[in-house]
Amino acid sequence: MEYVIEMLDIRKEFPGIVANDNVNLQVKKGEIHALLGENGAGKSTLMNVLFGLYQPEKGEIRVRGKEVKITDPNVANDLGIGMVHQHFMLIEKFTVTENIVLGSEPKKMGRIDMAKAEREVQEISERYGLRVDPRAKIENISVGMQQRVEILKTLYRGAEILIFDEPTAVLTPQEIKELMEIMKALVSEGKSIILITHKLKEIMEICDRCTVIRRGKGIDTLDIAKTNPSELASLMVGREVSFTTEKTPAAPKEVIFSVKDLVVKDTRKVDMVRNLNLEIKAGEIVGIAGVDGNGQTEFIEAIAGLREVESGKIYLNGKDITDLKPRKVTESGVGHIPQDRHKFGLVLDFPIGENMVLQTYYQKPYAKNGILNFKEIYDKARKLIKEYDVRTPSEHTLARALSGGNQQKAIIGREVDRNPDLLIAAQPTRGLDVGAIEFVHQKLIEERDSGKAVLLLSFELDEIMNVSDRIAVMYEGEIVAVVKPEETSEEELGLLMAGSKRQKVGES
Amino acid sequence: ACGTADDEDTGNGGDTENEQAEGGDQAEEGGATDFKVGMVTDVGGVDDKSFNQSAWEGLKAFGEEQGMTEMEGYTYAQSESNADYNTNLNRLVREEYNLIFGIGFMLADAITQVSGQYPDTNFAIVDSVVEADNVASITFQEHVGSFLVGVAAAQKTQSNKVGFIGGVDSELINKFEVGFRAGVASVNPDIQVEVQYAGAFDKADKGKQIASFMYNSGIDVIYHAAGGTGNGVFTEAKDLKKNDPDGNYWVIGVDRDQYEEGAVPDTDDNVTLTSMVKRVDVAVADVATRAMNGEFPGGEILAYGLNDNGIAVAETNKEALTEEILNEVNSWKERIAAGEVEVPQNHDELEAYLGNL
Amino acid sequence: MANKKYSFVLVALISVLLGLLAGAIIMLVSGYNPINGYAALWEGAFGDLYFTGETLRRITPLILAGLAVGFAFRTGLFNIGVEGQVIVGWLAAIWAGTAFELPTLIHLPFAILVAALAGAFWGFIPGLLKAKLHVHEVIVTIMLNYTALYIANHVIRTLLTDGKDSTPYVAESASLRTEWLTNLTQFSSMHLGIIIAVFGAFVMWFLLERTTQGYELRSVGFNQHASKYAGMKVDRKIILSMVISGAFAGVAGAMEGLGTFQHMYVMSGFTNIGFDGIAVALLGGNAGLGIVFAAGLFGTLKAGALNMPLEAGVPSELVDIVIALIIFFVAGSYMIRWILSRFQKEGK
Amino acid sequence: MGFFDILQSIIPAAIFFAAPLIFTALGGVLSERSGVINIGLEGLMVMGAFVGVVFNLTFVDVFGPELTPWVSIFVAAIVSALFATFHAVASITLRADQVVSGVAINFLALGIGLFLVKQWYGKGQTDMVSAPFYRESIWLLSDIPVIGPLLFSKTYWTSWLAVLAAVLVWYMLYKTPFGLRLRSVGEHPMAADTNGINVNKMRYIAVIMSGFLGGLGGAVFALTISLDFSHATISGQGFMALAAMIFGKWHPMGALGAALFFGLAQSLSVVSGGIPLLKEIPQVYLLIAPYVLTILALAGFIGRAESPKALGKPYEKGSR
Ligand SMILES: Nc1ncnc2c1ncn2[C@@H]1O[C@H](COP(=O)(O)OP(=O)(O)OP(=O)(O)O)[C@@H](O)[C@H]1O
Ligand SMILES: Nc1ncnc2c1ncn2[C@@H]1O[C@H](COP(=O)(O)OP(=O)(O)OP(=O)(O)O)[C@@H](O)[C@H]1O
Ligand SMILES: [Mg+2]
Ligand SMILES: [Mg+2]
Repeated sequence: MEYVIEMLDIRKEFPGIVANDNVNLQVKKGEIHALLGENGAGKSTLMNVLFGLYQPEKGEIRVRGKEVKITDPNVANDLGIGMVHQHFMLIEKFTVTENIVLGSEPKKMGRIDMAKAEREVQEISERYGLRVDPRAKIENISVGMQQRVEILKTLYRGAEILIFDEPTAVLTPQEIKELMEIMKALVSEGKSIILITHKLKEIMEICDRCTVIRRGKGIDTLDIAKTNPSELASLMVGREVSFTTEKTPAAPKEVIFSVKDLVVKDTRKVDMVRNLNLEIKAGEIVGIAGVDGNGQTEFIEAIAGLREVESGKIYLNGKDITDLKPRKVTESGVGHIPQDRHKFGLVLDFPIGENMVLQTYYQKPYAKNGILNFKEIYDKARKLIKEYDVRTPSEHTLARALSGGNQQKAIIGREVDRNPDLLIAAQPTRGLDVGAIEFVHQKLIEERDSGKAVLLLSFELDEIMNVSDRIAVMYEGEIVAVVKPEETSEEELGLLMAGSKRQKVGES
Repeated sequence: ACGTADDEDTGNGGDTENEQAEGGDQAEEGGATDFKVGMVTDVGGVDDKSFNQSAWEGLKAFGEEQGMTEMEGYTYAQSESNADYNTNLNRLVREEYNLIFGIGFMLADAITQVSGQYPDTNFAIVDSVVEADNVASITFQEHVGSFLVGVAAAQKTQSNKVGFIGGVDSELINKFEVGFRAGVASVNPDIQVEVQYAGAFDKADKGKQIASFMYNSGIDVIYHAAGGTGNGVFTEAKDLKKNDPDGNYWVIGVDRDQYEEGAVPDTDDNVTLTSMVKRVDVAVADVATRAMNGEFPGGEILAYGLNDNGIAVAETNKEALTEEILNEVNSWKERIAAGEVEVPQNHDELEAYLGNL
Repeated sequence: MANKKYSFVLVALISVLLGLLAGAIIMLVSGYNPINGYAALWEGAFGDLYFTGETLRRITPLILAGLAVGFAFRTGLFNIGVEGQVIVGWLAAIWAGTAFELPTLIHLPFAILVAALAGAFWGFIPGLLKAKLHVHEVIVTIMLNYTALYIANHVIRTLLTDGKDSTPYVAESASLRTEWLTNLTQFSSMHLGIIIAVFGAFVMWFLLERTTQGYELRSVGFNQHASKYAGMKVDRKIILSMVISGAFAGVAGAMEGLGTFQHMYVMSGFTNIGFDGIAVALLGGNAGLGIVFAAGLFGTLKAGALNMPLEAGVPSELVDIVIALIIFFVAGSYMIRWILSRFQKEGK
Repeated sequence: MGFFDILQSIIPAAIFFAAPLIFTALGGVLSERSGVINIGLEGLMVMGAFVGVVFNLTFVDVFGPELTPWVSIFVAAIVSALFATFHAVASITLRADQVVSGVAINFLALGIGLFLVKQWYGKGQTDMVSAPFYRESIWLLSDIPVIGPLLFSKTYWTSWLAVLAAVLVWYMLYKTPFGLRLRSVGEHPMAADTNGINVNKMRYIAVIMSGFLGGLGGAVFALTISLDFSHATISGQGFMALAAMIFGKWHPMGALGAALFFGLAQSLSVVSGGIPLLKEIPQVYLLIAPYVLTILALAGFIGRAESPKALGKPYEKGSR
């Protein structure tokens, strides 16, 4: 069998860490090859080596049997390798078309032939079923749409070998389904795909083979047909992993948190949350299900004091916390694991230790009379790092240098440790590996069991179904239904999220 | 500066030896070989085309005449900022210069301090007054010179509108303004004088804008006392003259004879009507000579003016500065010399002066 | 950690040496003797106690201006307006130093405080505009430099004097000069300000690295969103940062007013202290101690430069070239680091 | 003075004042759009003014009065472009802090300029050039009523070259592949890199072009306004150009407008000084007016300007 890609004995070091330790990867033509590994295992690094963004210290790369030196992405492009990066490589101020044609623009008399470019984009997008608006600006389109643009970029360049680095982490279930179809279509055209994902279900569904790496070392390559999720998971983590979250039935007590007729506008002054009502009791996890863009973000930002409330009330422990400043909200007993961890969750240029007290630095014992006590701060940091298994060379390492999963664990540690009465967890497991997901879920449940109210926002139905005690479905800024996970199904939730129930209400 | 100066020195070295010896006899303290004289420039530097340069030329002429070597017998220290004055003065004191000039009113405070600390060294300050026994204060009657160029401007203007552009609004520059206005009014009180200060000595662009506005509003003679800002005034005048050779666009230069600056290239025209020349070189050489001869005018305020050639009205542009104008200027010169006219020096005196016309 | 600091010092030293070497080459090429040139430079900076005093005096405001620029930088703000803040600080110090009669123990701190407040106010304006209206601080501070210059000249001529070009001297009780320092340094204009400046560097370090305010300022400098999420008042921090930065600059002005010059005069141009402060801050890595050293280097070169034409006939502009080259080498220390790391690797 | 006369005093003066700032600000736009901060604009202008004047003085006999100023500004632009490679090497290849490197450029330009003037002329400033630019009337256009006399009669060709340059830069940035790539590099260099664009090469080109334009600005200043070169020739214009660039929101047309605004504010203050009614107002208000006006304009209606996203960050492949 012919390999289109062979990466042999690849070694890549970063200061203080060996990200790839003699890893091998062989991809056959026409297959979807999964690359599996924990957070920070070195998957993205390996792919960046293949794409020419990193130069390996050692190793050999062969494309279609020929040894090549991929010195920069241009070479990769020429070899027919395209990559959809984990963090999108899109220029927000540019349009979809500009992003796609950038670097190989159609020209007419020295200027960009924008009409032709748009036509071409339209053509490929129709051919592969990747609907986009060629003239929209990236900053104005959804994440799913942005991902299509990324895929179009590679196709526009005629890529034959496509690398997808965690493409599904940011997509809604519907979008994921569409993406799978697209991948299948691509493979049927003879293209080869390397897919990185933490979702074993996806691997089982569409991949042909799977290479597992652990802590920078290549562990094994398996045929998907001859394996199962738990084998994959234990190979990758190095121990047994349980998939269904173990939890006892909830024992909800008094109402801790309630929202009455909340209305919130977004920056463009459009109502995003409309007359929303919700209650959460002590000792329960309420999951918010819904398609991205139905006001979830605005809802959470309003609770956290990051966004102004138009009308309505928010109560915590019977106290009105509507429109309090973020500091006051926090002090009233709200913990918040933000959706966008790089933007809100961390100061990436601070050491991880200082990030651990981002909400509490001004309180005793971390500060007295306005003077910081670094001993206390770093003692705390060390404790949290240990307790939450944050993998970092030291507490003095900049947060920026940590892998996404570890950054997330640090935030969770920080927020949970403050012992809030209400814990808001917005997409807490996005991009995390199965081991880490298990850990996060456990923490959420522990919080619940110690009598806290937990508000979980997730676009993953699995997560919502597994972790929540009650599920509130959000559609167009309203809670359109509250159901119990054991009394519903993914299908029903899907319908609710699509707004079909609301339509029924409207008709009757 | 250094390269050329050195060449000249070696060229002259041989035949001036005698003169040096002669000068030495007259000196009171030791021989002339011991007499060392230095100057400290203000931030303009020795090549500012203005009084620093002029002072240095005077000192150099003096030194060469006495057969001294540059950097040994006579020298200058350049200041890059106001914070350098003290250091530079001290530097020269330490190298045992007998007489040290501070060029420019900005050095007044530094001279005050250093002269107090070193009573055995003689100092001279140009353009300001420092009261100390070992300091000679060299001032110029800029107001008088400005008065005379004001007379010339009044004679020259056809629109009965003239202008004055100052650098920074300050006592010294006010003296130029006041003298000029008095001179203009003395000839014809109905002539309008438009006055603007650019706020800086280094804004040629603003100088040009002001000049552009002035000429455009009918002013035909502009007197500038604005250093580099004045460059813009010349540029504007030459530009207008080039486009309109028959038009009246005159500039009166300051400090030196700015005739060269006024030449309109590729034509015979020159927009420099005259210049208010301030002979710092004459004053510096004079004080240096007197000091060498043991007649240092310590504690005195020397006001160089018309009589001692300290102030002059440039007559280079014969064509523009006609006989008639020159006669008028000279007649005022005589009246001033005779004490018939007391030229005002500040705004209050100007008010009074204009009131009496 | 220690290794890192050691390598920073090494890199800085190599940069300075390379800069001086380049200067020597230029001197050679233009026909000057570089040994004489540098001897004159050294002589002019530290030749005797007098020159040492003058050099230290020159370094003083540079440190504070560097701190001002550096402090704002650490909060993500570019304060090109230190120049203007120095001017208003100077002016205010003179006012406080001339308009009151108080015992030294009160007068001097009071005058410095007034200068700091004036500088702070001049920093407050761009801070406020940035925080509330998102106006770019770079433009506002550039504009405020000119505004400060012209207003100061006006105030000197109308409010502080009666049409004069320079103000009276500050009262003895508000002066930073002391007899013993003056005598010790053979009548140099050195004054106590250097202590204040070094203390200022300590204050900056302490404020930024050890206090909750500093934590917030740094946090806002890196990530405004996360800071807001963490309950910090981002707007206020931006203003505070500019205010503190301006206060440092104001104190730099006080050094000139109460120390070096003892008065103020109508200025025909900028002092350049603020602009040099930008170079100093960046050379010093925007950190207190680094700024002290950078100002030391900068001030020494500038002071020594004055002596070069006099003793070696080398134009002082050459020193500007040398300074620029040193800045380039420090800035481009990536190359030096790279070469060093090669050596270290081979050494292993 | 009639209204039209006042306009006649304000507008042409605003334009010649603005022209050097326009060129230089455009240079700033190019550099910063590619992600490289350029506070060395002042130094680039100094270099341009220095070379422009020296070349003019030296070669006036070779090229004659008509051609010399043109050749001079061109040579000045080329030399400044080469000079800007210092900034490029330091801030792009050596990943120096871009602000530091810009500051060094400012020191270096003045140092080199004055040092060489001393070496060559033996004094601190050059003579005045004998072949500067002169105002001219532009055929046909100057005959248009009202705007003809205001804009096209007695104007410098270089002023119109500045306006043309703004249009060209705009066209290049927003209509050509080169411009798209240049902007992409300043927004998200890694994205550009993955699209096969050589980030550092683009940045080099942008910085060098900014040197070209900055040099042009300085030379045009010297050959239309100061006519000589000394330490005082360029005194803050580079920073004003920087302000114009930001004021203009890093857009070529914005920079053009901002530079004209500065020119207008400045010439308004000059004209106000000559209006009898305003005579009583202390000079200081007129002196600070242009600067205060700028601040007010910014605060009042220009509002937030977003800098290119990757501005100031050296690009390191694969850094996070
Ligand atoms: N540019 C870099 N500089 C320093 N360290 C890096 C860099 N890129 C990655 N690393 C480190 O290399 C290791 C591997 O990172 P990589 O991004 O390849 O992991 P991953 O397998 O893609 O993880 P995830 O599933 O979270 O995406 C991590 O420890 C990471 O912190
Ligand atoms: N700030 C963010 N905004 C939006 N999406 C994000 C953000 N951070 C991460 N994501 C998404 O979450 C997913 C997982 O990212 P993660 O943070 O694990 O990656 P990372 O930071 O590259 O770390 P590593 O690859 O080293 O694990 C990615 O697909 C990414 O697009
Ligand atoms: Mg990854
Ligand atoms: Mg990750």
